[in-house]
Amino acid sequence: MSVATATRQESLAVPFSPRWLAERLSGAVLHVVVIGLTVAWMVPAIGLLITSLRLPSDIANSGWWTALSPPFKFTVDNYSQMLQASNLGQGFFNSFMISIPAVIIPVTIAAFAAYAFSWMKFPGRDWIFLALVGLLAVPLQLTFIPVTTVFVKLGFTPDHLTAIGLPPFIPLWLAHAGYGLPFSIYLLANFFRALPSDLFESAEIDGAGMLTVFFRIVVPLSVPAIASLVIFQFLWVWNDLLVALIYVGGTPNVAPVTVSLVNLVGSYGQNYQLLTAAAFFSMIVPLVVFLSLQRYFVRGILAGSVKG
Amino acid sequence: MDWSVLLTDLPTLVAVVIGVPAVLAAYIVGGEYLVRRLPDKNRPAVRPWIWVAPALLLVAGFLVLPAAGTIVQSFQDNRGNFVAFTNFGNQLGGFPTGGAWIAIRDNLFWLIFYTLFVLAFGLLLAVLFDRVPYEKIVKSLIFLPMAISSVATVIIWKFMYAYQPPGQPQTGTLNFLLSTVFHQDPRTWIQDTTPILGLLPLNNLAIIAAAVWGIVGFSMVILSAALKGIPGDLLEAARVDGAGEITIFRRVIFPLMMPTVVVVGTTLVIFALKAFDTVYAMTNGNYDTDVLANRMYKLLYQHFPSDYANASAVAVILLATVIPVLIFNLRQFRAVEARR
Amino acid sequence: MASVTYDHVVKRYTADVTVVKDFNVEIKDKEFMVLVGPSGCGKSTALRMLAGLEAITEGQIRIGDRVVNNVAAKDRDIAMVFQSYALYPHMSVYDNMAFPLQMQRMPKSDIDKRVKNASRILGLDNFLKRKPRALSGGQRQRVALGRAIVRSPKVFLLDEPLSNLDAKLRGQTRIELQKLHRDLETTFIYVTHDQVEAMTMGDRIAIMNAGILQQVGTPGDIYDHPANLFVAGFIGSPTMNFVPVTTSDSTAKASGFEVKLPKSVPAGKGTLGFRPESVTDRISDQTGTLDMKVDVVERLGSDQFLYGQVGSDSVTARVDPKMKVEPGDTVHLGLDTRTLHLFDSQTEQALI
Amino acid sequence: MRSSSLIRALVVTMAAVFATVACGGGGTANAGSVKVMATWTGVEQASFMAVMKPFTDSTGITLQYEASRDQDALLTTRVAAGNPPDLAAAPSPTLLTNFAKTGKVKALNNVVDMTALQSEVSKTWIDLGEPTGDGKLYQVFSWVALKGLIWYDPKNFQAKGYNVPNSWDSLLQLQQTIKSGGTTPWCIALESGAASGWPGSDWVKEIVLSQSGPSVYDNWWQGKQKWTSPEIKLAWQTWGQILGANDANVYGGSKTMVSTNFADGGTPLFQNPPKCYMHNQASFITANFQSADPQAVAGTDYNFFPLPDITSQFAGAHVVSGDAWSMFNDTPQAEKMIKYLTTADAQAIWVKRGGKISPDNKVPLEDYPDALSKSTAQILVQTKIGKYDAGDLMPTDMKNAYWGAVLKFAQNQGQLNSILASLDAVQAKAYTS
Repeated sequence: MSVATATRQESLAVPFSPRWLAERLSGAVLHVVVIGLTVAWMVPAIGLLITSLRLPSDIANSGWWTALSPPFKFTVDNYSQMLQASNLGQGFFNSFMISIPAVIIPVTIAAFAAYAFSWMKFPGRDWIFLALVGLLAVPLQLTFIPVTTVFVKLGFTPDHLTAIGLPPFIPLWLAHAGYGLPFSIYLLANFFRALPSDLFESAEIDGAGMLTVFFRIVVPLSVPAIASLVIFQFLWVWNDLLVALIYVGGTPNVAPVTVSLVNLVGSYGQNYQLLTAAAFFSMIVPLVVFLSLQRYFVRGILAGSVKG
Repeated sequence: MDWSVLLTDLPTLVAVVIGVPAVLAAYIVGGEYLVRRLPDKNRPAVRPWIWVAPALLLVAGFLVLPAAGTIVQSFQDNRGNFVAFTNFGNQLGGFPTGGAWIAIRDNLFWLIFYTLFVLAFGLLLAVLFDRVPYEKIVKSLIFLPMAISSVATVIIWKFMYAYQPPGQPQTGTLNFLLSTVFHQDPRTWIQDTTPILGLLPLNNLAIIAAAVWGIVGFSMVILSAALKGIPGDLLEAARVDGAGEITIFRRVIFPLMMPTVVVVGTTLVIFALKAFDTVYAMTNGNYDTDVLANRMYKLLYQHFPSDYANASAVAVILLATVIPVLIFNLRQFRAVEARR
Repeated sequence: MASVTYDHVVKRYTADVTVVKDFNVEIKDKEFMVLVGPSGCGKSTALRMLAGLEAITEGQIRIGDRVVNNVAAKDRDIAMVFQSYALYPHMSVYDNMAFPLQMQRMPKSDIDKRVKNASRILGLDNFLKRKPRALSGGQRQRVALGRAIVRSPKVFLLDEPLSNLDAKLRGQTRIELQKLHRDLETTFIYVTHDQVEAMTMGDRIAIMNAGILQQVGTPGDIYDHPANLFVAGFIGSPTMNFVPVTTSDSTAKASGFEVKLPKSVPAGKGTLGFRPESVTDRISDQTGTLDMKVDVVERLGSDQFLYGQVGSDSVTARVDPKMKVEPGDTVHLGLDTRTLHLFDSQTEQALI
Repeated sequence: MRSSSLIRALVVTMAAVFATVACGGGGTANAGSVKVMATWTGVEQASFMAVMKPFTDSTGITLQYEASRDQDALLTTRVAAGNPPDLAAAPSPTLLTNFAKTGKVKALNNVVDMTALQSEVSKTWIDLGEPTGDGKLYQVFSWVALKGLIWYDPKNFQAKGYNVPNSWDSLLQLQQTIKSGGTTPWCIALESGAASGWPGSDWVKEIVLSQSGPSVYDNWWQGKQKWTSPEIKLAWQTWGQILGANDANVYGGSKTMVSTNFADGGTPLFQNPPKCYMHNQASFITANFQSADPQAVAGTDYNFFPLPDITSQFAGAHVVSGDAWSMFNDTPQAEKMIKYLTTADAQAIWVKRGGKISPDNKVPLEDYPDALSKSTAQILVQTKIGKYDAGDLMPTDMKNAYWGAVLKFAQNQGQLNSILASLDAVQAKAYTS
């Protein structure tokens, strides 16, 4: 699309005319700015990447950029040490078992609720919605003790759940869902609300029930919003440490991979260079999720529906 | 790696892959089935509650009840005796440096600069990237920091801010640039409280910058999605009409993105109010960088025995600051409603 | 049998916001009824109540003999074409048209037959696999129509379906719609703010203003015998001339002329209305006369309109295109007394 | 029609799920298990596992070990929620003492062999384990660390002809000699994220103990000795002598001090040329030296001398710290385990792996892997006046203010009076609750 625009603009200007030159230049400036900003933004991450490939003694004594000039002393020691650490496989498995439901549950429930908040009328709707947004501000640390107290009373502890044959992660799924819902509902409701009302009325006349409208119209049309929500919720859950420790604990059979990786470092900060490697390692999964969902951020998903 | 875990954890796997989606689908299909059995007249009254019930229940359990408990606790001492505003007095007395005032001041810095930077960068990047053919690549790169856990983010920024005495080879990226490119003495970014532009202490700025770096991908992705929602022909039309790119942004793109900007802005304001991770890991509030959430955390978990009373008062102050944001949202909400 | 009856229908949002007031209309089976009025007059609300998209506050709406007040939209056997078309952007043309039939759980083969049939009627055969965004405005409009046609409803509701099209396409589609109405032999209820559409398409027209039904009748009827000042001013282009007059017996005296009325009326004040085509350069015993100072001359080839002042009143006249007039001239014109309208200055109702 | 088939499909899957999970419920080993929470991660975790292996092998009890450096939040939450681990080890007794005072942990008097304990472990540790003062033992110490060790690079000392100082005066003299040689004598690193300042607080408490003796020290952490009192003020001033005017004795001055992480604090000792010659840190720091340079040899590449005595009357006084254990649930398995942990045999396992010192005098000095750790252990065993880290014994508010004061003092020694005055203000409140 941008290509088409560019050619059209060029055709308006005579080659080598001042206007042509100006347009060419602004194109070049755009690329310089875009690439410049991206590179600048990447500097800390590049620094981390290079640091992860250096020896601990070098890390402490010189900046990461010195590694870019000879003599090159790159090493994958940090990575191999990290990978040898026990329980990484179990950690990954646990992380997936935690993250998948901890994304599906809040996103689905939030979509139900957001649909109701944006397209159904009920008493107190706006106030409940506002209260939900306000709850975004509740510091999670505040909720740990009251919620776990109730969970322990209900037998919602990993041990007890395992003993009765249920997944030990249930409390954590619910916790991530509860904490993620305000944002999820807020984001989705704002998107749903912007859908053209004619579509809903048309579907109503066509005889579509609420479920059909929801699953066949609202959800397909909200794919970009849902995709971004899935990405964020996944990231937050995948990178979470504290909530997991609180609700299922850090024992290897239930701990997510973040716990295994953070615990590579000794309690006095020994071997902290392993964390640099771990950071890249644990980044792979969220990045794959992002890249695979990126294709849903398409332009003009609503084009052709209601504009003339 | 030991893949035999896959076998021992089979029940979990089954529950995750089949059980969870099944329960969710069964709920909504079953709920709708029940609604349809009601007389026509009652359906519109009952249906919304079926759709919002799971969300409200979860939110009530995890957020509302603890928050309500906190509000009650904020008027009590640690033994549960009513003490009226004593806790708030502790936190709000001693202006401008006593009680929670440093934290309130710093939260204000966060509120302004974090929100502004993240919104402005996110918008700028979304708009710029929209015009280049390699959009997906640059977007992924900018998004990358989001995928890095906050523990690692702090490590990265400690590398960025590392300090060695003047004259020594610098190990921190920023001090390296400062000394080699600008020929200035290195600075202790995280400890230096020199105000920038007479207002924002350098170390607060440094901590905020690290947090901004980690979250810009968030605003960029959402704003970019909103940008893509603007019909292309609208922009083409404006271009054909001879509008410059800046005019198009100001008069066409920005107004159409406004609702999304409000959503992202609101979320960021609340993130700023809740700021914790970066401050906790970088300074734990030392050098006048404290924020409310960190102060609350210290009172709860680094104080033996836990000082629930004062922690609750801090939390209530934090919650109260959200109210203006909510009022703004309500107006926005009603405006959208009225327009359709 | 699919007549539609509005029986004392009221739509009230809040105690003091009533958008449709005591609305009574009977639309006959197979009739093409146009609801026309300025925007915000309640015509769309009236249509949406019939569609089942808005609740009816008071009164009854019947389709045939069935009271539909509490019938769900989908069960009213109606189809609606929206101003925006409301196409499902993520579905192909085929799926858009098939959607309502799928909702009725119609067998696939029947759906296919109906969609194919509708697309043939509308000339959409070659676009069935496309998404709406790959269609032109006119094609989208036809898909919207197709989605209504496939259901073979008892009543077609069309809410300003032409307003998103350009002028030329609008003219064409107007004719196509009339043809469609003839072919389908179904009741059409058509909402528009455009009086030209109303006059050209409707078997009958219902004119609404401020939530109140002003007049129902055939286009000719309404044109010749507007029930009140609003209808008279709304229908016809250029609009009717309105001149304040003082009446006594059967003469009406305006600021610049005096004219004899076809029948006598009580003495008092009123508004005299006459269409531009009643003011011509032909003077006969059927006409009164007036002198007009011309401000603007508009030559349209087949017609020539003069805009000017008669006394202190603005008047539009339609004269022979061959008549030579320049702005600034004063011309002597005839006023056909057979087509005069007189409206009560208080009630605005037609007296003549 | 469509939705009903959907419902049927769902019912079938749900049934399958419950059938699967019902069959899959895992059973625990017959001997039971112990849930343990501690802060040991990385290499330390491996060492702890090695310690526990003989126990789990012989008893069949399984160990559910949970390691986290967010222990404060985690343990506080678990205990408050009524779901504590069976046993917890903490690097300082503050948190556990709080639980002892609120009755959340079980007394160990009838669990461990008290007679053996009293004969094998110095009274310091047993007193510390009885924080409620009613003779009930709530904590036992498995491994300990010695504070106040001055680390140096022997090769550098040799090259310059510096001798290890054996008195406070000779330390000050050495400091002067190094300074006149054009190098800063000291490396000090105060940054420690959430706990910044503590390494400097070590200096002050070591000075207090060595200068004014154990009773001042005890009164001080108990809140009975004012910060503005001459003894405490003198200790800060003495530290100020070490730092030098404007921190001139410290590599990089105050800026480097406050911005360098304690884990990297010793790094400049080993640079070529060295940026400093001495670094005060507890015995654990060898692990960091070793992880920064795996080839380094203890005793040759790095060595230590104890901070010299200041007042001869209190010679041989040392500040110590240790890993405290408490028991939250008195299951037979937990009792067995804590009993095991108090044995010399168990403690010796980690001692042999390096990085820890045992408080138990039955752990033979030969078990220490190198001469350096052996001499650390020796000092500890011979310690006449062993006092636990005062900061860890103070109330939280006091401790935090103490650490904060260290940072302020390091940046501006001239403010000492106002810093101490504000510490007094905190002291007046912190001990009441």
